[in-house]
Amino acid sequence: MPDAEWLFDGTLGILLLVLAGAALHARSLYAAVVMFIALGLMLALTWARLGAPDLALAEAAIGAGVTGALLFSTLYKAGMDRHKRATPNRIALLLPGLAFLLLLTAAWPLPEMHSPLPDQVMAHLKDSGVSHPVTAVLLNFRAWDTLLEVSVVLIALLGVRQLYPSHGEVPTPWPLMLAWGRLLAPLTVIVGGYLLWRGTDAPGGAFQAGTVLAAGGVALRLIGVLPPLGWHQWPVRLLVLAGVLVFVAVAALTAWLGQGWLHYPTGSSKVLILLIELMATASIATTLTLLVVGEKRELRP
Amino acid sequence: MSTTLFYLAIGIGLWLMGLHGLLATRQSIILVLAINIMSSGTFMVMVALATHSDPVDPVLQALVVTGLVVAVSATALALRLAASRRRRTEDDAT
Amino acid sequence: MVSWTWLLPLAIILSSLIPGLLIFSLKERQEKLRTFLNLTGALVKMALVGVMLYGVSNGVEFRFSLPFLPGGGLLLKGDALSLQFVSLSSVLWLATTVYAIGYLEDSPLRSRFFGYFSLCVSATVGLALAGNLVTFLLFYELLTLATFPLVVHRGTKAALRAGRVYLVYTLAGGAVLLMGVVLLHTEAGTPDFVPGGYLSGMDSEGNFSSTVISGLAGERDFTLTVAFVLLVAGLGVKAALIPLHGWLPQAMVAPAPVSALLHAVAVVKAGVFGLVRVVYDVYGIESVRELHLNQPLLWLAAATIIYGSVRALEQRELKKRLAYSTVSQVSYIALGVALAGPLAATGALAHLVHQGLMKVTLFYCAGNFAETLGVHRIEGMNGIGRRMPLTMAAFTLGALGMIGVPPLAGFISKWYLGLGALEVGQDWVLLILVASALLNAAYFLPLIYRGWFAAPPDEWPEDKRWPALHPLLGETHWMLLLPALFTAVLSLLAGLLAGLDISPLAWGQLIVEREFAP
Amino acid sequence: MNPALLSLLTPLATAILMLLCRSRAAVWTIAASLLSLVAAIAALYQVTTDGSQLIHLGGWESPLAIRFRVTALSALLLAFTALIHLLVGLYAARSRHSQTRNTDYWPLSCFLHASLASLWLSTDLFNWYVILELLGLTAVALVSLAGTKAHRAAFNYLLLSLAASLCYLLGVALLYGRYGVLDSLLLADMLEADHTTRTALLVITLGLMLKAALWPLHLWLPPAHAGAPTAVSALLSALVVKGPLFVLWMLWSQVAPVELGRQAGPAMAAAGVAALVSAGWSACRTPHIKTLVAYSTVAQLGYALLALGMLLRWGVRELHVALWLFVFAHGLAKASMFLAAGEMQSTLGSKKVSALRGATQTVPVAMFAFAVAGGSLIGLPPSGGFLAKWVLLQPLLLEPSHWPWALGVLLGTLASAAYVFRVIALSFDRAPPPRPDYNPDPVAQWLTLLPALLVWGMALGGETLILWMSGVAY
Repeated sequence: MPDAEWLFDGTLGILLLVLAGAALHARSLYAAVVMFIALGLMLALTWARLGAPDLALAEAAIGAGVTGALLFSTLYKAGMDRHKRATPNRIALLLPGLAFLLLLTAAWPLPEMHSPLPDQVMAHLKDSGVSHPVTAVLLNFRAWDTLLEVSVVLIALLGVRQLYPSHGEVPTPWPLMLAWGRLLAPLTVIVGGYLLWRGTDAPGGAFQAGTVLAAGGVALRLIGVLPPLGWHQWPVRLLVLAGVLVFVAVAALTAWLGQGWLHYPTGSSKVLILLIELMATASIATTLTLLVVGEKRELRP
Repeated sequence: MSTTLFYLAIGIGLWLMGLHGLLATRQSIILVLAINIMSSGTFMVMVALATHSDPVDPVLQALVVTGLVVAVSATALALRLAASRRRRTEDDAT
Repeated sequence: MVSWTWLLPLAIILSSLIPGLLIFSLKERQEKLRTFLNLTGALVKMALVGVMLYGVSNGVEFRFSLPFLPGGGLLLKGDALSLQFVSLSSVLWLATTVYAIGYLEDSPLRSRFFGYFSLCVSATVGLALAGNLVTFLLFYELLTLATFPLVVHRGTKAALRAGRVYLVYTLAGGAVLLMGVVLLHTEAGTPDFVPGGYLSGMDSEGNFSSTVISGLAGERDFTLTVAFVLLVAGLGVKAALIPLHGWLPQAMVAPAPVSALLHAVAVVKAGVFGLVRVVYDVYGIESVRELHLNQPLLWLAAATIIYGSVRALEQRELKKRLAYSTVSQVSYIALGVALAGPLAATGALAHLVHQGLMKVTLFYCAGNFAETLGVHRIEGMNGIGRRMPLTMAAFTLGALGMIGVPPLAGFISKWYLGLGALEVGQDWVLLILVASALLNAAYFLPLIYRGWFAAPPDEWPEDKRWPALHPLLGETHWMLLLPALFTAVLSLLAGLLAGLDISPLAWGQLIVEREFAP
Repeated sequence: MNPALLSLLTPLATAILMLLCRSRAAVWTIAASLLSLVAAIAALYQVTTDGSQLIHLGGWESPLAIRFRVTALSALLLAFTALIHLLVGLYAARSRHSQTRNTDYWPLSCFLHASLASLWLSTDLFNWYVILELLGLTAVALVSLAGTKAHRAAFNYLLLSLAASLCYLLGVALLYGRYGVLDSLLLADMLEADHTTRTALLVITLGLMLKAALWPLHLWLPPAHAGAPTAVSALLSALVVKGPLFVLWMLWSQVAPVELGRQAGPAMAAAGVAALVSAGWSACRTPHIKTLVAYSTVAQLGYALLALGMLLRWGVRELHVALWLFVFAHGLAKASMFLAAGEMQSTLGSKKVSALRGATQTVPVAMFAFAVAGGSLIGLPPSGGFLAKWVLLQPLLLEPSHWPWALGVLLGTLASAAYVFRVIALSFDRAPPPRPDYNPDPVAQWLTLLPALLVWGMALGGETLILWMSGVAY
């Protein structure tokens, strides 16, 4: 049914653009953020439509979930709702218009092109230790990218640590929220663990799992079950750093004793990848929780 | 016009919308949203490109996962900076 | 003998550089140590220069090189021309150091002053010993940097303004010079300076050919001409050729020893010395003539001579008058170079030394008047000879020399310049020389008249007295008086004994023989 | 282990361990920089004896995995990065004014070091994207160490850096869509001058120019670099802006089709000259010391851009040498200049240029460091800056038709002389009576002088350096 497909694609595409425009030009910041989160959900839908379930999961968890939480907490903390609407700027309109034509003509021939990489990934998949190609790329073929990416998450936390602390204490939770939170938290652990495990042979993986766990962590913190988390607590630091630490240790050891930088020894690929994923999940979960709920101020008292 | 090309166009459109937002506004939260829209556009271009191989190109998917995580980290930092910057301007005013 | 010859050029530079760096680290009150370092450096340098003079006249080659740029290393070389300049600067450095110690007694920031003072002399000597254009450029820029703190030393508004003007001119000049040097380097590399000019010995492909001056191709001519213009423009700033002379009169606000150094030894001379190097040892007389470049340079020099003298006549402030006089007098050297004949060249090279000796005397005296009696302007000089006869006598010697009264030093150089002009058939230059001499007389004779014959005022603006070494020398501080007398006597001797083998004139003839050798 | 990898691993591992053990020890950072420097020198030695080498990460073959390439240049850049970190670390550890006490400066600077090291080694377009993000976020975190007053600059820096990365990423996506590989060395043989490639390169170039603060996309740099803590300013100006420049150079000189380079070259060179003049002018006008130094960075990057543009236009080999000599000389000189400016500003208690009145008397050594570093920026002989300018000028002066570009260099020289001497002239004024809290630290001042002395020392081995750099493969 090509017509129905076109209808779906067309609606989705237009909806995406409209939501983006609405987020940028909404009358209040609150509305803008809501539009943006809706945009995130539509994007997740789009990824699913385009046959990328890993991304759909990641987008739902990271793009819509974490970013939304961050946006709302910023709005709440900074008490911002005054918003001057963007003044129509002729350059701001004209420039993208011209650029659109340029980029579109550049992209025009691309659907005809083919890349040798997917075939190579498939050819080497069995040597990689995992059976899901995306995970193989992330944690084996291009593991160095992933190592740096885990560092990026860490740096974001370090950067936030240098700023003002988040405002005040967590508000007293409602009873209903308490109940929900207690129910939600174990659920997130189960879902996260499942996503992580499944990641080796089907969509899912460290980032998605970490994000889901972080959601649980945030919920627990909000209802006051979790104590305030702080950088000064060594378990917290260890959790935050575990991903990078293990990753770098593996890289160093493979380079020093093994065959080369991040060249996993034959046979132990799966174990190493699982270890790294596990640690990365813990780190991402802790880091994101800290990023959203903030931590006690300790620098520059 | 194939599906791939359609989503490429949408991706470019989103990217440019983000760029437009960056140029047109001074509100820090909106600026962060604009950046995020821009990155979504980029990712959509990448995912659309991924569909023209069968099965869907795992390399591009992996790159987008990496990109998403980078984007969310940067957003977290940007939002906290925006809040802190705002507080400072308020401190100055009082 | 061979083992130490490479060391000597370096040692000559270090003999002032090391004391200079040490002086920076001294405390303000360590006066004795500072003086000791200064004088030791100056004396050691003179001794080393003496050794080198002896060596060069016996044909020993002094050469120190260090790889620095591909095809243009750092090269220090002692040849006859460099020694002319090195000897001048080392002798005058000693005199000026003594003078400066007396002049700056009890003033603040002396460590800084003497530190830069030594650096300035090191740069000058390095520039004189430079064996190729890159090395020359290097020391030329260092000289700018070392002199700037001296110009602004007083830290007054006027001094800072003058310093800024000085920087604008000299840094722009340095940048233009750099362009010229690089342009020439792309055309011909940067070989050592060669008497007769290395470009004259090259064919259009840039190879040295055995047949001197083969045909220079058209584009190469154009490049060489542009490079020459850039080099002359860059050097002309320090040599104060019009219209690039604007910084010199302003720099007068510097303390008197600095002015003496700027005018007689370091900055202005560095510019002219560079001109000599470029015309003789880079292009060679033949090439310059062939490219028709000497005639414009000649006009420029002649115009500067007349312009400087006319402006000097207008000035009512003594140091300003002397400054414009420098603009005029230094161009005699450029004139001699541009005339491109052996006699004129001899005159120019002799004038390099003569002008230095005379001008430094005049500045010492002007400084003495200002320091002792507070006299800055020409009107204040009435009867000053009665209060300060020795200083006024030195001043008179210097001024008469400048006018060119025989048998003083200035006469010798002007005589040779005149003969040189006739030799190459540029008779109109004689008119310039005569006109300039008349103008010189017009602005110097009234000073001499006022000093000796006009009635002194009832009271001097200020009247300082220092404990005298000897009753005869009691008119001012002995450290201010002796250098002035010393250089005045030297300038007298340079004229009287011009026929001797050791005179500046004879040395100039030696250089010219080598330059114009077929 | 390969010494180049060791040079990268050392700061990375040190940063993590420092965070874990909650030690902000300067000693560890300095030791790590030193070790990294030694490893980089070993890598340099290895490369010069055995030739450049490729490291396949994870042992996979090239289109599939990321490759590292150790060339003479990347080894040199590794050594340079470690050296600058070492010098700045020494100052930061000693000075009271480095604003590094009780903050995460040390681990963050180690991360900065590690990300730069991986940038020099990598050859993968997407890997560069991640590194550029890492670099940008680390730099922003470091800028925000200066406290709330720097947050506005940090925020703008972050936004522009992100936008630039996204420009870059879009271009990379287009290139991947067109050619199907991400490895720049493989792309080098594949690229054709078609519309897609052209557009992709345009978008990438714009992104990188924004990140490297190349004129006219430089406006974010002065507030960010001037507002950062002193040691951070030095690192940012000396190293961080060079990262995107490296990628730009790699892409255009190694990957892009020659005819595209020919077309783009003059535009880049013109932007370079414009940077020299306009940023030089701004530096002469600004009332703040560190802003002056920051504008000088923008201006000096103009030289690099000019060299790159001319390189693309004419393909003259010497211009590679000129470009990288500029980078090295500017890095050392600028580190010294920022440290000196920061030290003087803190000792004298004012951010204004006018506060430097009489600085030769109140903070003599720091002022001397400023002047010495400035001399190299102007290109006075015999400094590293002079070497670079010498190599740059030769091809420019070779043909009369190229001379207008040489005029650009002349203007740049004059502009830099103007802003450097603007400060120096003021410092020779008579000093006002010192403030009550005036308490200079001579040792810290000497440490600011160290990089400047090294840049002048570069000239001592100038001939060897230039000949060696002309000889190595690019």
